[in-house]
Amino acid sequence: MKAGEPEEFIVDGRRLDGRRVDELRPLKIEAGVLKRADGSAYVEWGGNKVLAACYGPKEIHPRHEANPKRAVLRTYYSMAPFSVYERKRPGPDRRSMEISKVTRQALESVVFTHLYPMTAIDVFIEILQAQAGTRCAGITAASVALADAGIPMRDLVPACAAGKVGGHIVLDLFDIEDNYGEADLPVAIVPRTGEVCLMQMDGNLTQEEFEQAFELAIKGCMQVYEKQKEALKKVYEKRSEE
Amino acid sequence: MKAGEPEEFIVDGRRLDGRRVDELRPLKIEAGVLKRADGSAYVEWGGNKVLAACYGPKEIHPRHEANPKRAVLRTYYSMAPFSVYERKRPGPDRRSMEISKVTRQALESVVFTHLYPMTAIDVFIEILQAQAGTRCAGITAASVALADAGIPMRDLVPACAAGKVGGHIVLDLFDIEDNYGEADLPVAIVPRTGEVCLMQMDGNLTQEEFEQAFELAIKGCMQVYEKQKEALKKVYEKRSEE
Amino acid sequence: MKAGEPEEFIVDGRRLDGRRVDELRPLKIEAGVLKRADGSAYVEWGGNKVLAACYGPKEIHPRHEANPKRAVLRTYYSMAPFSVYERKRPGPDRRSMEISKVTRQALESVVFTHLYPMTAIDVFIEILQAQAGTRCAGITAASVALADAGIPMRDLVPACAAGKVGGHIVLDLFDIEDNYGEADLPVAIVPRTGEVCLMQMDGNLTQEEFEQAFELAIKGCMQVYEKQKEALKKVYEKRSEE
Amino acid sequence: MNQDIIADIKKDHVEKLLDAGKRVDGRGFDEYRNISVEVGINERAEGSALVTLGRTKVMVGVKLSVGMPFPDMPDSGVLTTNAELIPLASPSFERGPPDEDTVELARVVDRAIRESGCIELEKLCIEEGELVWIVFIDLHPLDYDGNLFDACTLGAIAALKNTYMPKLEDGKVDYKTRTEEKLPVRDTPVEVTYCKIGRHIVLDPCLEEEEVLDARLTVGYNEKGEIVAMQKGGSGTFTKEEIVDIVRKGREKAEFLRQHIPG
Amino acid sequence: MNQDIIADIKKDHVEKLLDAGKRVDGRGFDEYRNISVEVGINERAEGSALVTLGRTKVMVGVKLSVGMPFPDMPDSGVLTTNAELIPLASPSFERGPPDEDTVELARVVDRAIRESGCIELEKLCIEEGELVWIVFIDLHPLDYDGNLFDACTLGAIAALKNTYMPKLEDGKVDYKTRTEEKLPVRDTPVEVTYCKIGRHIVLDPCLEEEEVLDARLTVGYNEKGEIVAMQKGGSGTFTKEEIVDIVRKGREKAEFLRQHIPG
Amino acid sequence: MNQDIIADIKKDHVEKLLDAGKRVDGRGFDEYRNISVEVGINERAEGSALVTLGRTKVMVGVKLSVGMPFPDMPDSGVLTTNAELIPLASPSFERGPPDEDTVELARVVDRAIRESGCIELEKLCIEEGELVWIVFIDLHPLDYDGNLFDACTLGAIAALKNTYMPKLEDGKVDYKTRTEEKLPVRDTPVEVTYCKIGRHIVLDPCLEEEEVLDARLTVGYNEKGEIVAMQKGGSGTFTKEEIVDIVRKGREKAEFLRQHIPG
Repeated sequence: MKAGEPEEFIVDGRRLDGRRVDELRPLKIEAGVLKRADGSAYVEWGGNKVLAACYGPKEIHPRHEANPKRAVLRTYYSMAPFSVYERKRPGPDRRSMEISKVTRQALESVVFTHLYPMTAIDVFIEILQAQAGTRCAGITAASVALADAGIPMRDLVPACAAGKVGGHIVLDLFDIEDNYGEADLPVAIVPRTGEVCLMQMDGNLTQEEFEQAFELAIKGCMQVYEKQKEALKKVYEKRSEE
Repeated sequence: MKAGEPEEFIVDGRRLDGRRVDELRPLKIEAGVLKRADGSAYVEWGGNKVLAACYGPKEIHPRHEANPKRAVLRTYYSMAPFSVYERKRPGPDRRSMEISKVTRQALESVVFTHLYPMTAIDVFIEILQAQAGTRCAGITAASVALADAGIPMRDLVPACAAGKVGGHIVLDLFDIEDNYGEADLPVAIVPRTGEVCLMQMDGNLTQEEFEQAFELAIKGCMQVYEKQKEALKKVYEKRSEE
Repeated sequence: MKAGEPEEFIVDGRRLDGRRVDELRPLKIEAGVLKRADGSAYVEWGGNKVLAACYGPKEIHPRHEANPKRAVLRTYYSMAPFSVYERKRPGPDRRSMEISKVTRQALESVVFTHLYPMTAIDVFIEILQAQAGTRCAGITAASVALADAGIPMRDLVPACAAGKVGGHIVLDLFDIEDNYGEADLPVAIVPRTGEVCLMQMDGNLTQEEFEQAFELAIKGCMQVYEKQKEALKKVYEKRSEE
Repeated sequence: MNQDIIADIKKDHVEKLLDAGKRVDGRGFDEYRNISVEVGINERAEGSALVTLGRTKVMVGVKLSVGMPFPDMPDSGVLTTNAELIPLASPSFERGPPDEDTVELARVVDRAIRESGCIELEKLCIEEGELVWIVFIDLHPLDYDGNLFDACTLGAIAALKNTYMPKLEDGKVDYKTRTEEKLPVRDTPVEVTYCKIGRHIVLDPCLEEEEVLDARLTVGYNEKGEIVAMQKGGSGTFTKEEIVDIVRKGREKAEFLRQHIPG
Repeated sequence: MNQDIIADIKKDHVEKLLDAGKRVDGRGFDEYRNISVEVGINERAEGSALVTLGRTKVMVGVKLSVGMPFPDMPDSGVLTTNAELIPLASPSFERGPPDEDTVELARVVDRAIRESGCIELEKLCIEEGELVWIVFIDLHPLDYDGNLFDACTLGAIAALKNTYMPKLEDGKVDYKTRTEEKLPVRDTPVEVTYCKIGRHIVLDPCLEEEEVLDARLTVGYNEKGEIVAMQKGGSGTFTKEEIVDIVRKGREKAEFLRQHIPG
Repeated sequence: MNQDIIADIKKDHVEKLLDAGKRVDGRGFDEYRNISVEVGINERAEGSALVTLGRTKVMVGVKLSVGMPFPDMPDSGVLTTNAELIPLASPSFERGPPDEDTVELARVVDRAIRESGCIELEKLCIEEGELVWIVFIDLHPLDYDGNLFDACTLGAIAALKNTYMPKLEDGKVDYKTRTEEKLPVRDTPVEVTYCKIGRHIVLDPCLEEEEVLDARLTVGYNEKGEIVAMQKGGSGTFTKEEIVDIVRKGREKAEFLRQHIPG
């Protein structure tokens, strides 16, 4: 047992933070929060605080990276030095490089990049405060920022993890569950079609547990999707009022 | 009190190195000291030994950094590993990056960069031996090197610091005064017009002290200016003799 | 005496690994071992295991590095992290930078680079297992890889070291001799003309010892040359059979 | 090339407005944009602040860690100020190692904090010569519309005054347990930035003004009104009188800024 | 631009073949290429393996060293997995610091090794909180023809099972003396990769297939058949059913792969 | 493209002069340019030298510091040689991390110093296995007109022979107090460089010659005239006889160089 590991993860059907096994942490999404960016979103998801900004379509530098058939989508996931308990040194590490890559691939599945050949669309995800699940929060924020920037997409991309803690399959792990649990399974989907555009897993799951967790994560994504749509509706209303 | 701090900075009107409060350290400037550079200067100022070299106007790489309206002035301040007591690791650090920037801005105020569009003018400042005040010595050397290279300028740029040590406002701090003193105020000017093109300060000064130190630094600059002109006169004479 | 240093290097005319003073370690060369590379070679030389691959002539990036009069030959010597007892951190160090340079210069003396202006020819040397003499093994492999890629050359470049251990001039030092011996003299030649295209030395040799070791190294190169030719013959035969 | 022509046109526009006594955003020459300072907004940082200065938005986090003191200050804590100009905040910010603008920002903010002696570093010694507290100030602009110097210095001191010491056990920091004890802070330095555009001197440049300014002067003041830091920027110059004047009138602006710090 | 047109033509070609039930190299949709695994092929590494998967060739070296444990795991050895995509192995690999493909490869292989708990890290403590064994796994592709995930994971576990502990003297490693003792390894995780091209799902993509795939799914299994790692790649998507199906049928492929590990 | 044509013309010019028995600067084939060596010219360095070789000017600084010995040499000081080709010294030198020319220069100078055993490293042990002196030699060309190898090696040994030990207190160096004790140096290695242009072999190439040389051979000698280092450069070749001849005649040139070291 690792230092700090709790004896039980679920007591009387409630998790350590009071949630039920299939319950999301409190989620708040706001679109259009930054002035300079072409599109932006702020996500507060449990103890996660995440900003995403989108710039583009725009000229691409260096020129030889341009693609004559479609826009190049570039995503950068980054953590603020003060976003975690132990100060993080600035600059990309291996974890953030991997997350940037899978985030980009998830978003590429919905963005109509062929409409903007020879350009770049940049998406920046900044984790201001972390409490496990930041990649899902980041993808969730990023697709709202893209929509806020008016980038044509066939759908938004909500993301949510499920996992296994103390033998139970639960939705949306928070940090203690993530650190001491048995498995984490982040998933992102294209809600209109049900396609899966991001899928990772580490830990230990039987086939049955996997299928159960996968199903649960997809349900979580659908809840996140509703919040994304609300946020965009709100910002459109606000803008049309202005 | 820091280890090594002197009890008194001024005894009987004399500073620890024997100078009066408004006296410069011995200053020697020589122009045209390097063969490869288009222009160069060597400055010995108290315990500071500084070389500056100018290359340009010349083709600029990478091309996209070129400016169609003026030459790009680039300045690089750098300290030799053996220029300080504790060996300095080669390569730029944060301090030298800041000094390079303020040096460039000071020189930009006098160089007629619009005469050489699409080119670069590079100025390299190398601190061979340091005893406080190296940024002023570097700017002083750099503007002589520019003149030696025949770069058109509306004036030279002399630089000099004043500061506060042991409660006294003094000119041109040397290392002990710099380490244990209360304030350092480096200034560079355009002598013909009296304009101020570099100004930094750290420490603690009242408004009155500030005004006094500022005035003193400007007077110091004017003394440095005379030495700069002498050095250039000497090298022109020497060259016309050759 | 360094820790681990043997008392004697040669007993009854035999070296610590059983060889005579003028005897090479077992040497095996195979050409055409990789599928992706345009040319390749594998060298097993005593405890050294070395792969070389050649790509080119090919387009050069960045474009401004292209030479309108000849191909640019680029060589990269690199050691796998597990090639030495103490794990080597990935990435070039000072030693491998120097070896890359002298390797390139040795190969440039034989490759008809003027036949392919504006292109690059890349040679990669990967040390998979090291037991002293890896630069000679690398050059030996590299010139076979170039030939295997069909790059026109006026000759192959065999390389071999001689040195001094325990007062004796010996051929082809292995690791214990290299670590505790008195001198190491790696040489590469152009066999058809006898020209010397690589020559380095560190240690301590009198003029007489130097001449003796130099002569011995050249003889070693000629033995290596035979193995190189055999390897190429074998791969051509194999290919014409296919 | 177009960039440069646009720059000229912009400069011309801003300057003509100033000639007519107007600023691009309608402010008085000597007026700050709207300021708000929120503190304690980050649960992972020991201290934090979110500063809004017009449309400029800056987050500052203070983290505490422990380590060796500097050899020449064996009984003193260590202060480290760092800035990141993340491209999320502006199209002109680039990824990669800190460039000279990033470094200058960090160093100029650091100067006011350090030279004012506002952090009682001598109280941050745990074991002389062996273990001291290290104070990391991270300046993190989120939305860039000019004058990061003033916004970041304000955020830094606001965050420092809001910093709680974490628990220390066996020489290791337990970040999850925050004590009641606050970081000892005894002064409230702030920085005030004026810029010169043509012949005009204006306070708190917004981005549109920064892009066309000739020269910039930032002055840091402690609570007593003493000058603790200065930095001139830009390729243009000031007259001696302009500088003395800016330093004088900046003092009351510093007092004004200070009133926005909560607590 | 030609590159992109060629890519389209290639994709069209590969997909049409699949529509006709054929793969570019004649394999069945659910078939691995020829596999060979040699171990103990490097005398400097404590453990090593050379994996050939069709024309893909990967060398894996395991080196042991000693160092400090992580503060939160004071009685546990440390595992570090590193990959290098050296340009010797492919014209598409570039020199320089690890790019995102290199990092992903290292991390996905690491995931199966780490999450399966195959290395008994708790047995690698030398002195609690002070000194533990550090296990370096270096993934070193030599010839790249697709599917590095499966080849490297297979090489990594084969090399680990073939790793001998070096001698330890006074807290220092004597690399020249190898003990009889083997690295304690209790499980044999492997990874299985399927890819989706158009509407087809095929096992073990070769390079020609990788270059045109829509999506990729890698699943790691331990000896019991439990899932220990997953990674989806590519800009395309899978349906839920496709994923569940891949995860199910991958299990027996894992068993098949495992049989190729010597000893 | 012009660069290459100019290079050809230059080479043709230099070679035709040599055919006529003349060098570009009028020297004999076997003649060094004017040499001067000043020592003790830097007050911050424990040892220093300024070498002028024709128009080439090189500063060398020796700094001493303390640190851990190498594990396999627990009772021996450590030597580190570093070069910086600062762009101040030549338009062909670029900023940034050391390139291969910089690294080669540092390593070839280091070779003569190290292999001659001139520094009595065994006397630089302070506490076996714990603390030893580290000798930093920094090669710092200021004006580049060819043949940095010979100039830098000469500067390095001159600076080393002029190096005073700083005071050591409680395992820390007090750089401000220099003792009377000198760094123990027992030999005076130097390096001699010849180059081949066409069929001619000339000593001490100036820049104009370096730019067109076919091959270069640098040989280091100790005081006894033994060879301690060699490095061939350039894309051309030497015959066996040329090399043997250069190594023989370089020996007396080494003696000549040595006479220029003060003290």
